[in-house]
Amino acid sequence: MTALFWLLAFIVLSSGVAVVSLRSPLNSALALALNLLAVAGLFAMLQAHFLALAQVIVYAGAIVVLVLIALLLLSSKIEQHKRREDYLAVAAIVLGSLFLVVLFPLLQGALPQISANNVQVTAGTVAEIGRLLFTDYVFLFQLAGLLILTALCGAVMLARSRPGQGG
Amino acid sequence: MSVSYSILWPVVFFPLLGALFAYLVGLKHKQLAGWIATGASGAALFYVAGLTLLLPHGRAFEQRLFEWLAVGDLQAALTLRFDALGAVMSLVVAGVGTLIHLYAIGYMAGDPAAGRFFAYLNLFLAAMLLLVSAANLPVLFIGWEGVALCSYLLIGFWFKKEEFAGAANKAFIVNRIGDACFLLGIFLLYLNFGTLDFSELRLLIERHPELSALYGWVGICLFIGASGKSAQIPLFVWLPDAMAAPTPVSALIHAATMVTAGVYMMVRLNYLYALAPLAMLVVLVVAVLTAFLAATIALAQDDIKKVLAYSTISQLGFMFMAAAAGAYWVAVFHIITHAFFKACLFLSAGSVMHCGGHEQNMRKMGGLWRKMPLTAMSFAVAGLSLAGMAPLAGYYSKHACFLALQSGAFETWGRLAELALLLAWLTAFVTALYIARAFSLIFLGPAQGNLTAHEPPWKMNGAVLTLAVLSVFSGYFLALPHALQHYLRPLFSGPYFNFDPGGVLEALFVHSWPGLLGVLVGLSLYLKAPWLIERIKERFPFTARLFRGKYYVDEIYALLIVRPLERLSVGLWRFVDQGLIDGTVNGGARLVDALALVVSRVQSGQVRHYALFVFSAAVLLAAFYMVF
Amino acid sequence: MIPLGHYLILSGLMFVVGVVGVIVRRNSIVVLMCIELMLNAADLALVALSQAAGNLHGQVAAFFVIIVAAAGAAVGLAIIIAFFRTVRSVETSDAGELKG
Amino acid sequence: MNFIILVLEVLLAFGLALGLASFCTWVERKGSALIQNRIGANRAGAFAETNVLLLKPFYFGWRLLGRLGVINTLLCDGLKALFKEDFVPQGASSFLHALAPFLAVVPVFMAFAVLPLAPEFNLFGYHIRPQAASFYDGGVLFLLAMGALSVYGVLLAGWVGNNKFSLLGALRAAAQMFSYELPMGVALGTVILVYGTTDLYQMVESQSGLWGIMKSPMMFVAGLIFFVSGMAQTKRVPFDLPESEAEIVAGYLTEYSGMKFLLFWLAEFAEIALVSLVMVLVFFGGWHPFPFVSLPSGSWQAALAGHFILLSKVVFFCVLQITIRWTLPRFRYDQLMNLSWKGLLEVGFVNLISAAAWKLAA
Repeated sequence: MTALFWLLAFIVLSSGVAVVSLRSPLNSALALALNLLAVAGLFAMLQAHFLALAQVIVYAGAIVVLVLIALLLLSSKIEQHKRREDYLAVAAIVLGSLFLVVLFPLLQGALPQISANNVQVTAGTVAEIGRLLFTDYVFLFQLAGLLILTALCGAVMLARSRPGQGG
Repeated sequence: MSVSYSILWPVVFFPLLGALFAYLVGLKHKQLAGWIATGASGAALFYVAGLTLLLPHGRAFEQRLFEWLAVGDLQAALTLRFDALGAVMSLVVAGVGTLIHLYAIGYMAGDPAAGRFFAYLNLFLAAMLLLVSAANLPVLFIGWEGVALCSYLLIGFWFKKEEFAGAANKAFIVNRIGDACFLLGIFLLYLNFGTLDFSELRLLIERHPELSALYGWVGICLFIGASGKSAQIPLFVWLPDAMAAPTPVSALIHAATMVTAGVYMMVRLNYLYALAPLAMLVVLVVAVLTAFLAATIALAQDDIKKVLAYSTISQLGFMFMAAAAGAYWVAVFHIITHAFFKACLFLSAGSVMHCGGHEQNMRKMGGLWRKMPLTAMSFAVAGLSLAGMAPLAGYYSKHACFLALQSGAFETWGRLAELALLLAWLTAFVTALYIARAFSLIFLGPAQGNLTAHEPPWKMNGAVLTLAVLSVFSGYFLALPHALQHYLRPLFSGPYFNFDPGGVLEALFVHSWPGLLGVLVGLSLYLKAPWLIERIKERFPFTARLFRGKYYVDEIYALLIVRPLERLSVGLWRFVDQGLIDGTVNGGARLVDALALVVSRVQSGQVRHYALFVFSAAVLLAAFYMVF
Repeated sequence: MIPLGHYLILSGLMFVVGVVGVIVRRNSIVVLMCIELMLNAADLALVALSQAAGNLHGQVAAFFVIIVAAAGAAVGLAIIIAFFRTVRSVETSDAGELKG
Repeated sequence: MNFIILVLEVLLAFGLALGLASFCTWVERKGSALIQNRIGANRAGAFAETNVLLLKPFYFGWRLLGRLGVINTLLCDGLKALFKEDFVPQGASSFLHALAPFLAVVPVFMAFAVLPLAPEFNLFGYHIRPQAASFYDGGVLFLLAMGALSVYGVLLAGWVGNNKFSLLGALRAAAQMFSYELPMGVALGTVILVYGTTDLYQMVESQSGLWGIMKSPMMFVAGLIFFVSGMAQTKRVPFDLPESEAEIVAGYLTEYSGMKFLLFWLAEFAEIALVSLVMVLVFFGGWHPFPFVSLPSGSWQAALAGHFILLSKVVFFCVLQITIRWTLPRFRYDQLMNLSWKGLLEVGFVNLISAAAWKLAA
């Protein structure tokens, strides 16, 4: 179990870094997919079975594929221009480290040390999550459906090619 | 006293829904919008009728919809109450409203904005139904304002004509003046009793009869509000101008429903007025004067709708007269009969205009009797009813008014009441005179000009004829001792005016003399002896001019109020607004502009920089919370 | 058994990687991906904490995050495509039209 | 020991996928010949001879297989593909070029892991459920997840093809798979609703009386939608727009040859088998031989019989799909899209709602 965690953590981090650092956006997208799958694995380790599946179906199966399609659509027309702004990268990395350093006590020590997967009762099975979604969170759930619908319409309206415009 | 059920919301909800659908559907299907609106209004009518049948005598249904205002101690819930008075009023509003909707389908056929029109009509109906089913003053005030808003929208319906838009503005502004006083009255009541619920107010007021002076002031304030809505002196000027609206609107708003809101309010608060003789006196004087003056103005108007408008004002005076005499139910009675015959008059006038090439000047009509017999007959019947001819509806209610003045007012005010009665009789005579004049100018006599007229479509005629039948028979049946006066009895405490209509023959030959006389004189004058009128005009040029010029009230207002206000506004605009306020605002803007020039350097247009800023802020915040 | 802290630190690292990506990268599609990375980090923290707390509310929250991310990605990509139509570029540095 | 059982089960699932894919390949070759009134592959091995007496009976079998075309399709084709030149187009990453076929195959094969193949049984004191991932109860959702993942291979293949035909094919394929995943998801949602579980094993168990498809009219419709969208997911005629040779050469497969091409091919046939298997498990009674005739769980004999009953049904659906593929002409692209977005999806939603109503009423 521990080994699996370290393996997944390694994949998560390295693919995350790859997303940021790879030159080609397509490679970034593939790295992101790998990252998401690894996170899904972590979810499964945390007994969040439904969430792991949702992660694969929604994130890996839909969002990243959407990104890929957008890349394929646009890739032939994108020209890369090289304008380096290294100071930004340095600032970002410094800030990021600072962030981690600042939060480290919170992440590591301040919270009670509970072993993260010792509670079997709360396995996030489809049935359990479904029960919660349709009782306590039913209003939010409906709202989320509405949000998706709105986003769908918005996306269609935005991306629709209008006459008089190339695409 | 009242039973709580959740059955009242559809009363208001039907027309509201109708308004929504009529507007949406009306965007595409003009004709359908009318039918939807009529259906919604009819549904409301049936619902109200059902409720009325269910309502036990002397009880009320009540429904608390939701908490509307809760400020400090003021708890104004949106509560509806449906009692006998509400039932009668809603029936009239919804009934006449439905007929007018039906009529309007024919009248508005071909108008490009018919959907909007019907939406407004339904909205108006909803507001009026809310007004009459309100359980407390704030809710009544919502309906009150809603009615004003809808009348504004409808008067200005053809807003492309500047004149019409001006009329709409006038109606709205004049109503606001009244509403200010109305609100003042409400505030006074709340200040002293801490509640605005009608039944609670009734209990409290009847427990404290010693606060008569307060009631007087409250009553006067409320009456000024009512005089705005119900077009009494001094706020009646908007009503004649409001004839810019399409004729069905005139019928609905300015004859049958909206203008009765003031009277309704007074009847609703009868317990207050009963303890405020001062207010009653004011009401009586204003009402009698209004009735008489409006009737005389109507005598000299050429525009068919203006005649009817002034007639409405005059008849509203009768209603207030009855209320001021303490015979509140008679006021309601006159509201009902007046709604029928005045709506009928308006609608037949509308038919004349609609089918006669949109001519409104009566002098250019004439001889239409042959071309549109049904319309002429309806107009004649309703006109006779208005004139107070027995045994038509108008006779009964008007006769009841006279009797109420005689019996109620004499005890209180003596000679003054005598004068009032005299003026009232005179008014009744003039009423008959001007309606006879209108009828003879329009339908009888030689044809002036070349009007091509024909009978309107069945939708219009159906509504007109129904109203004509109602304005014939409704009076007799409502006047029966066990009808209206028994039904409304539980609403009023104190001495009650009992009305015995008596026999028909007696009514015809003894009591309806002012109407009979007026009609006879009018017909003979205008048909047989027009020269006599000219002579009279020559003899009394000043009076004739005064009548024709509507006593120059508009001009006086313009001189006394509007002009000075305008000058003050211009001054304020020049010096305060442009100089002081704009100067401050622009100076502030310039300051910000100068500062922004410096700060805007940060705004590089690069999302990445912004992200960096955001994240730095996040790190700072995190550090802050971790440290402290 | 893996302590909760491990998950949280992993999540924090992932988040920082995403932030750095958002700041450093110019390609708006990659920026979008980095935002997804950050959201995922948050998800991971939520799920781990939910597990530690012994109930499922955190997982439900994470589920909603996924839904919102999906909506965001759809609209975001549509915006990027619309942007590309007008500017012929997907670089965020070319979106400076409204700068002060 | 449990680990050994697990390994055996995984191997069984894997073998099933491979075997069914191979079987489908053979049916494709010979079945198409049958449909087109040809003879089809019947040469390789058909004339093999030996002088060794002991081997003679085997050679009889060998020749029979040769006549039937099995050797041709399974052995010769594979060998040929193995020895072909592995061609990577210019300017493409050879790593991604190699990755794409794997990404196409792996999710399909992984999906086999959650499929139960026979009733549980006890053997040597061990309780065994013939299902590789028997501990897992999110079966149907897992299938959907794997279906979602299988887009990657295609997209990547189109990308590394580095030409417009490949790209077009990939875009078409992605759009098509997206479009048909929705009705499939809705149909499976109906299924989950009706059975009240996402576990495939329990679904089969509850079909011991009526088969799934007979449970309600909605299940029938759901089965139909699932079958159609499943066939569309395999991207074969009549849904083979992504690789329609008359328009875009071979779509995303244009730049693939040899073993990599064969992997795509394998994925395609494994997908056929997968669709058939899910179809049988969810709608057609699984390992129960007939409606109202159920297979008891517990004994290994029953489990063995269950495998064969299941397989025979699956074979039927495989053959059915291949027959359809060789019977119908290709859709136009707009027809393809309309079928999903304006047909199946709406019907699916109405169906789902009616199923819910049915369940409420029952």
